[in-house]
Amino acid sequence: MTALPAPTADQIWVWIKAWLVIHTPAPFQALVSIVCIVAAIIVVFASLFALTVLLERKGLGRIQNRYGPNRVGPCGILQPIADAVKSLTKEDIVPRSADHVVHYLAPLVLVAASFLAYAVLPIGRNMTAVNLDAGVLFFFAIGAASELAVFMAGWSSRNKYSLLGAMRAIAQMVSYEVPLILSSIAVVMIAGTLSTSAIVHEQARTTHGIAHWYAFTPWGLAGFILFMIAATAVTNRSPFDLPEGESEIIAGYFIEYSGFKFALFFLAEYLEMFAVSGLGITLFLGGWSSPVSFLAWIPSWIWFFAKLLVLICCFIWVRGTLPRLRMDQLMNFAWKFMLPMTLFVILSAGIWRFLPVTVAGSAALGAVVRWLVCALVVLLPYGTLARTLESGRKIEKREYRFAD
Amino acid sequence: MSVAELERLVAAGEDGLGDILEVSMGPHHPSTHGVFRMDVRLEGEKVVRLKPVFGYLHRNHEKIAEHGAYLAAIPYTDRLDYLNSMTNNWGYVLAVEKLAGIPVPERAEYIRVIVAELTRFQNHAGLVGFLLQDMGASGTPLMYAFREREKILDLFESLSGARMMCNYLRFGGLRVDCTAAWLDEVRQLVAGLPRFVDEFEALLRENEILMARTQGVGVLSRELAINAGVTGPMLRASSVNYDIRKVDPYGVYGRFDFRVPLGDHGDVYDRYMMRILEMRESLKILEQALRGIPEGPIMDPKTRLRGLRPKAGEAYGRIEAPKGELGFYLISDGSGNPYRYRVRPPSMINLTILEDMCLGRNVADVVVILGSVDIVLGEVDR
Amino acid sequence: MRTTVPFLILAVLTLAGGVAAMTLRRLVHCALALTVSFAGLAALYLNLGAEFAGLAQLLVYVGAIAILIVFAILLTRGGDDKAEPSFSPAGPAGAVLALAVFAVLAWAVETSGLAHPAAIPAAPPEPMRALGFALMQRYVLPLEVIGLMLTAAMIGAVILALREKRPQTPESPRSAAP
Amino acid sequence: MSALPTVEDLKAQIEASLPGAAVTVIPNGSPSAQHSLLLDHEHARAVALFLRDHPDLRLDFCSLVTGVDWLDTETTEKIKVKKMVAGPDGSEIEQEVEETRKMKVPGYLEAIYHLFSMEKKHGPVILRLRTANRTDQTHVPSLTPVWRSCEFQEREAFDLYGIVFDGHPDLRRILMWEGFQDFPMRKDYVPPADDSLAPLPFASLQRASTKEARP
Amino acid sequence: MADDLKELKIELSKNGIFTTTLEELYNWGRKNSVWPLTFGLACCAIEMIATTMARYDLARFGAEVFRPSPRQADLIIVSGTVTKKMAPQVVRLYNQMPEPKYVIAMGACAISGGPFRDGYNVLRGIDRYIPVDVHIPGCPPRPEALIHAFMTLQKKIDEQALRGESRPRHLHADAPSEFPVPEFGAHGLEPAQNDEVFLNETGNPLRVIQ
Amino acid sequence: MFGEGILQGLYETAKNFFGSYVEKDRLVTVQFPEERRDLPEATRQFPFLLYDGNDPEAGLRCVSCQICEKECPPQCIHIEKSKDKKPDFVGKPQFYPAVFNIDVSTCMSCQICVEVCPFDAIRMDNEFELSTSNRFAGLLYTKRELAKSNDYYRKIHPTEAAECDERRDKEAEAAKAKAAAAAVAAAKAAQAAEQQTPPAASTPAASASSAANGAAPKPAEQPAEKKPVTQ
Amino acid sequence: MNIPQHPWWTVIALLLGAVAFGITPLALAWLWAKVFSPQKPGAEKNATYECGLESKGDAWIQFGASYYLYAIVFLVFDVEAVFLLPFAVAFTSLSAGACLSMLVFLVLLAEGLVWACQKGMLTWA
Repeated sequence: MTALPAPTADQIWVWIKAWLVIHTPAPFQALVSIVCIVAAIIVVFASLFALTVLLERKGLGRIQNRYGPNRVGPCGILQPIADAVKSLTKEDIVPRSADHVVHYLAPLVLVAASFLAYAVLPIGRNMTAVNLDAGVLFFFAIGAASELAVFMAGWSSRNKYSLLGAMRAIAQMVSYEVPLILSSIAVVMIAGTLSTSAIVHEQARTTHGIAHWYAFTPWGLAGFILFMIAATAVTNRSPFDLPEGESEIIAGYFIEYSGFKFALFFLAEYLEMFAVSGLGITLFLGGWSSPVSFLAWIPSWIWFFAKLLVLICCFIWVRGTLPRLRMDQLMNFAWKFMLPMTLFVILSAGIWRFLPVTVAGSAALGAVVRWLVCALVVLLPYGTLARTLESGRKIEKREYRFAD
Repeated sequence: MSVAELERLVAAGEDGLGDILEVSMGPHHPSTHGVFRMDVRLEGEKVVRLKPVFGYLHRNHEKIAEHGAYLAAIPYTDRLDYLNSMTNNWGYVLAVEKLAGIPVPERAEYIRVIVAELTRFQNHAGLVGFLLQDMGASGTPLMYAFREREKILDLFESLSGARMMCNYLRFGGLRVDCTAAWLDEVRQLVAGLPRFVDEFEALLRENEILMARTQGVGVLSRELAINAGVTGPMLRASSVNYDIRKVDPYGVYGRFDFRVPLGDHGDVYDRYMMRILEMRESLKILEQALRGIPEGPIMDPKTRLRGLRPKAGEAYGRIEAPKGELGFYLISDGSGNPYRYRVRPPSMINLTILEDMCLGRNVADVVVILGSVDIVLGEVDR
Repeated sequence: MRTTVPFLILAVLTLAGGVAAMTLRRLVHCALALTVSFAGLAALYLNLGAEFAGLAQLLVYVGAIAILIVFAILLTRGGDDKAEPSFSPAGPAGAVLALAVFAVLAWAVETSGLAHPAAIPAAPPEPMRALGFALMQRYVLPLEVIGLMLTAAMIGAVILALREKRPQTPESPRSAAP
Repeated sequence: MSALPTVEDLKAQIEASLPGAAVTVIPNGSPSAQHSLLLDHEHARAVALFLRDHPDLRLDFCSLVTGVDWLDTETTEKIKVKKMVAGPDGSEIEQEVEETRKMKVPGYLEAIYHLFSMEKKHGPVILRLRTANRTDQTHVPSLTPVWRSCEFQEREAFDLYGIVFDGHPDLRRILMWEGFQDFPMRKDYVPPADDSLAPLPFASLQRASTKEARP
Repeated sequence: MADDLKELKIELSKNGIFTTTLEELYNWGRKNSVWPLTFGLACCAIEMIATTMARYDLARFGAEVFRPSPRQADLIIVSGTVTKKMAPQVVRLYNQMPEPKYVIAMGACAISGGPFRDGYNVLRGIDRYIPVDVHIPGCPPRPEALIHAFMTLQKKIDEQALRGESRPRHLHADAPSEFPVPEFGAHGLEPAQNDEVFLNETGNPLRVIQ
Repeated sequence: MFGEGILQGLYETAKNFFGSYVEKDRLVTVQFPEERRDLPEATRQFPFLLYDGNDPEAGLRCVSCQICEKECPPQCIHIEKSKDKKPDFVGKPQFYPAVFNIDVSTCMSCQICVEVCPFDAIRMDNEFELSTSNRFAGLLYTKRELAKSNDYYRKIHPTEAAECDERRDKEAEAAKAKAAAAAVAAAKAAQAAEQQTPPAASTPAASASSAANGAAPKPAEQPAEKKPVTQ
Repeated sequence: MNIPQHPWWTVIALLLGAVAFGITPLALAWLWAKVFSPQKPGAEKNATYECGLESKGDAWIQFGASYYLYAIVFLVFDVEAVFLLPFAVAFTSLSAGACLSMLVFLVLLAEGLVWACQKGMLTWA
């Protein structure tokens, strides 16, 4: 260790870690460094989970004209702790006919997979746990494990509803993983790298004080929206929460889980949501960078978490509003709308690169032309696909007649 | 893998449909609206058979009523369709009035209309909320519906003393008169309710997910609806113009100007919209009733409540309850308690065609279709 | 040591997964064990510094193939069927086949330059980018062929499935039987 | 509401169109004046179809089906019987003696159908079907094939009264569980002994849950 | 109640501060995170739903997490008439809940059969088969009454000891955690009650008066 | 079809979310138990027995006529008549309930007992915080728990109580007048008989029918009485 | 850092940490059950939940084929994505011709998808 980074607000966590590392004996420095990273990720995101659960319950409450939990501790902030204590001391039931080993492993696999995804998320400047060259690919590869975990949970419970839930879950996750990957490929194309830190650095550049976020381009915006829709589906959030569709299959794949194992499912579900939102931020919303240069003084990690919080709020908002889709509609939506749309987003991103930056010597005109063309490449198929999505069944606004 | 095994697999592949999963949905299920059960056979998620099973709330209403006095049955009718005690009361007292030939003062008839239409409004609002809950809308529409329902229940409480089990109507009139202040409160509420219906419609009427989930789902043809004795908004969604308030006007319904909305498709969306449109029509009736309510007694002083002994005979009285035709059939043998007391429960009979609507559809559709039937187990099982 | 200890661990894991996949009695367990084996293989790639290959292995095998296998099991025999005893008549034949494949592979590796460490070229500074260039320039034709094959595979699957799709009566004869 | 013929006219119409059908008018003494028609078993379904499909009647909507239990009744009547009694002189003479005779009128179960028309918007027409007795001959023809709406209600009458509807597609218990053996809505049903109200805090609350119907 | 408290205090001092804090934490966690089972039977269920709705908002107590699966629920609110046809299912659901589990009998019907207790198919109180923690009279009880009952339950939880003989049932290794499910007989449920559960205040089984 | 319906819905919920911070209508929670809504006067929960004066035993209005016991639909009232009699508010000797139990675990709060009571002796309470873990003793209300004073009644049902008090005052006055008249009549029989109209409509039996007839207010219909000099 | 650090050590540590994060509370819960609140399994309690009824028939049944098709199509697109990724990384420096060949690759697959769509195979049964 040659020098500590400057202990600015931006780099405070990096500085603390470095400080800890240089004050440990040399043989343990690597270990301390790793432990720091791992502990930080686990502590931060586990507490974010607690916070989000509370936020969701209170936010839904507000949407529904009520308060939500507000009696446990000041304003109800201790509610998640009470829930944790309760879950810890709850009896653990494993159904007799269940496959005990798989039943036990499923939540662990799910939690492990959810945590692993954070390894490649840059949560601040110089704050990526593992700067892999193929970071984005790593993220998706890890995501594959959660599908299996869900299947393990649903199948091993040997309950009809849980099996239905598991089948739903896999079909859904599998179908939406494709658009999720494809929409991020558009970003990879333009950024020219799979490394998450590099992608963020790419977006942190500014022109005229405005950052180069990919969400500020037509294909990026479309890609972001598609990405977030797919992310909602992959993480089983409303309106894609079919695998645990309470009104139909009771509690879905974790119907037979009790005690803390159930809490782990809950945790993993939220962790996945954070992770995939984090990736969305990294890919499209400039990661830890500020959108305009005059706000660059705000520490990078605050930017990241602020964006994450906004996305979480959107998830809650959507959950508070929309009814759930049906399985066939969900699948149709994935294969007949999302997938073609992401392909067009890739096309649009390709065109974006090949279009000249200046047209007739004017950069402004060039920008406008580029914008329009790329937007059209996305919007036209959107119009047609939206129309033909339900071509088999006519969905329409209706007028009603009255008899006197 | 042996060849025989492979052949077996190929054969299974030819078969291709997979096994039939027999699931019982209910009696404890979040969206069976109580202790209702459907024995469902699923192929994947497709329903290939569905048998409704009920009786889990069969609490012997009819037997108890046959053992009690005519008056004592009124609080029990509250608990039939426990969301709509006022209309249940009305159905019963109408039957008794027919059986014993009891006249009802005009003011009482007006108040009956007011409470019945308020009841209809809150039932429909609640139903729409529950229906969307079944579609997975995480409670928000239900919360809004109950927000308004509470306002109506407050009025019921200050009128009759109870929120749900009003026990308010009496044969020959009402238990207590309403005050002018109460009527003013109703007027105020009725003025505010359209805003709620607007909000409700804005929230979800044109929502693509809702339309996709409900349009073309659970289609009930006109002919089947009539033959199966389906009544209420469900019947009208199948474009049958049959509303007892129009066809066989009871009380003072003949005096009000209102329309009967009709659906053309007979699917869940139409049933959903029937409720919303009927809420608006109810508000119209309420406005007229509140304008036209006369002064006067609410009860003929000659009417005997305690110890009523109608002449031997029988009578069938029916009203348009929020869920359909609610009828009460009474046989008197001249004694102080009915010899036969029978309820025609609309939601039970509307369930007859549940299987017809659900076959070939998805599990998720089943709960939505069931939700659109609008059942209350207290009435189905009695 | 640094390279061999992890290698050994991973190799054992992979092999254990494979053996478990062959011997476990419940088919779903076998599939899960196979997944462990896949994951172990991916980890081996990663251990060798082949980041892309390792992650792609995870993505495709753990993410897709494993799911496919699991589905296949559930589609054909439900979940509870026990696997047959380890030695079916086809067992020895399988063993012979496996040996043959191993022999061919061993021969190929031994005769190629890869067997000799000196021949391994240094990894390019940006392996992914280099891979992309190679794919899009030198191997563009194979790529298109792969595309065609994938399409063909999809069409084949659809055709197979299409045969199974037949008019369905609400009460199929099988469900009528008790 | 379009005009509906009176029950007498209906009876005449039915008997004219369906030769052999025996229809009895059962008058109703209450102010509601809803009189009903008693049908015979053989022609019940034909009559139902006639009522449903007749272009002027179109009673397409069977609103209510219910069972009623009429208990065995004992009527006592005094009749004059000529009897040979011992005369004062020891010989037998014929003499009119007044004698009270107990007549046991067998009870029966009754299924009652209330018909309306959705097309013509009139009603009700009330049909009655009676079983021969309450014990072993409790069959009546089912009208479910004519009106689907009878399906559950006939099942209910079967469940609670034990009326067996011949021709019903799925006659099972509907409200009580399979394996329940009684017909609880019958007037003489007595709940099992262990089913008393106890242990309530005060014993006199033992109400007439087991009591007979009041006369 | 006072005796219980005293006993509790003595017990606490015996076990030292560690148990005390642990017990407090345990009770605090349990009482503030009571997740009810989504389970409604009849009229009272509507008032139960109303309690969770905006006007009354049971969520303030952290109890709006209605879990549809008994595995994840802590509390079963028996809200409405338990019929004989339904009783086995209720008992089974209760059995399938993990410990610690609580029962609120909401409304007259759940307590005693209420107005319907004369019915041939009505169970005269769910406490014949499962132990009930809190009874709420009313037909149906107002939402406020349910909140009050909920607070009563919270208080009850709060007063439970972790150690000692007075500790609640679920902490006793030999106390049953599931109760026999009654069976459908030819005329009624068999048995008509569970003598181990249906006790009077003195802890003696209540016999059915023949 | 392009998602505008979804956006509209999102707008509605957002309006409610932000509205909940500013608008009373969008945050309707009443934070029971700290906040309570005023119960409407008509609210009924369980019956209680009214007594006049300060002594719940002596002032109890119930005369143990057992009409409510008979009419109670769920049969949750249990009355045992006393052997002796005690004078009621008009001084007439009446029976009183030796035992008066109400099983609130069965009561359906239908108010029929109140309707049929000819003596204004039973009324509906609005107390609802009654949850208990004591199944039997906790839910069986005896005479001691049921007896509540007229002041309490005035507090929870002011209008109804005022009406009731007025009626009873009249009855008491009439009875007093009658007694006085009887006393006077004993002295000067002929003169007094002309002046006094017997208050026929105010006998308990008559008010019974009034209560049964839907408690229709009818004091106005009562024959105007000459106010006798009292006190 | 002066110590050579393979990035995968962090990943492995994170994996271990995550598993520990999952196992620790489970162990605590187990400990709690051991010390205070004994596990009480029972015939009824550990039976399969099915809406309050006894579960009839096995849940592990043969499933319909519709799921399988989706898995295959997913596999195809997963593989496609794997080929797309290196292309995407190199995209900025690729010639238009190379991009066109990738377009052909994509179009081939898209065509297959459209064909499957038209055959109605992607309509959930």
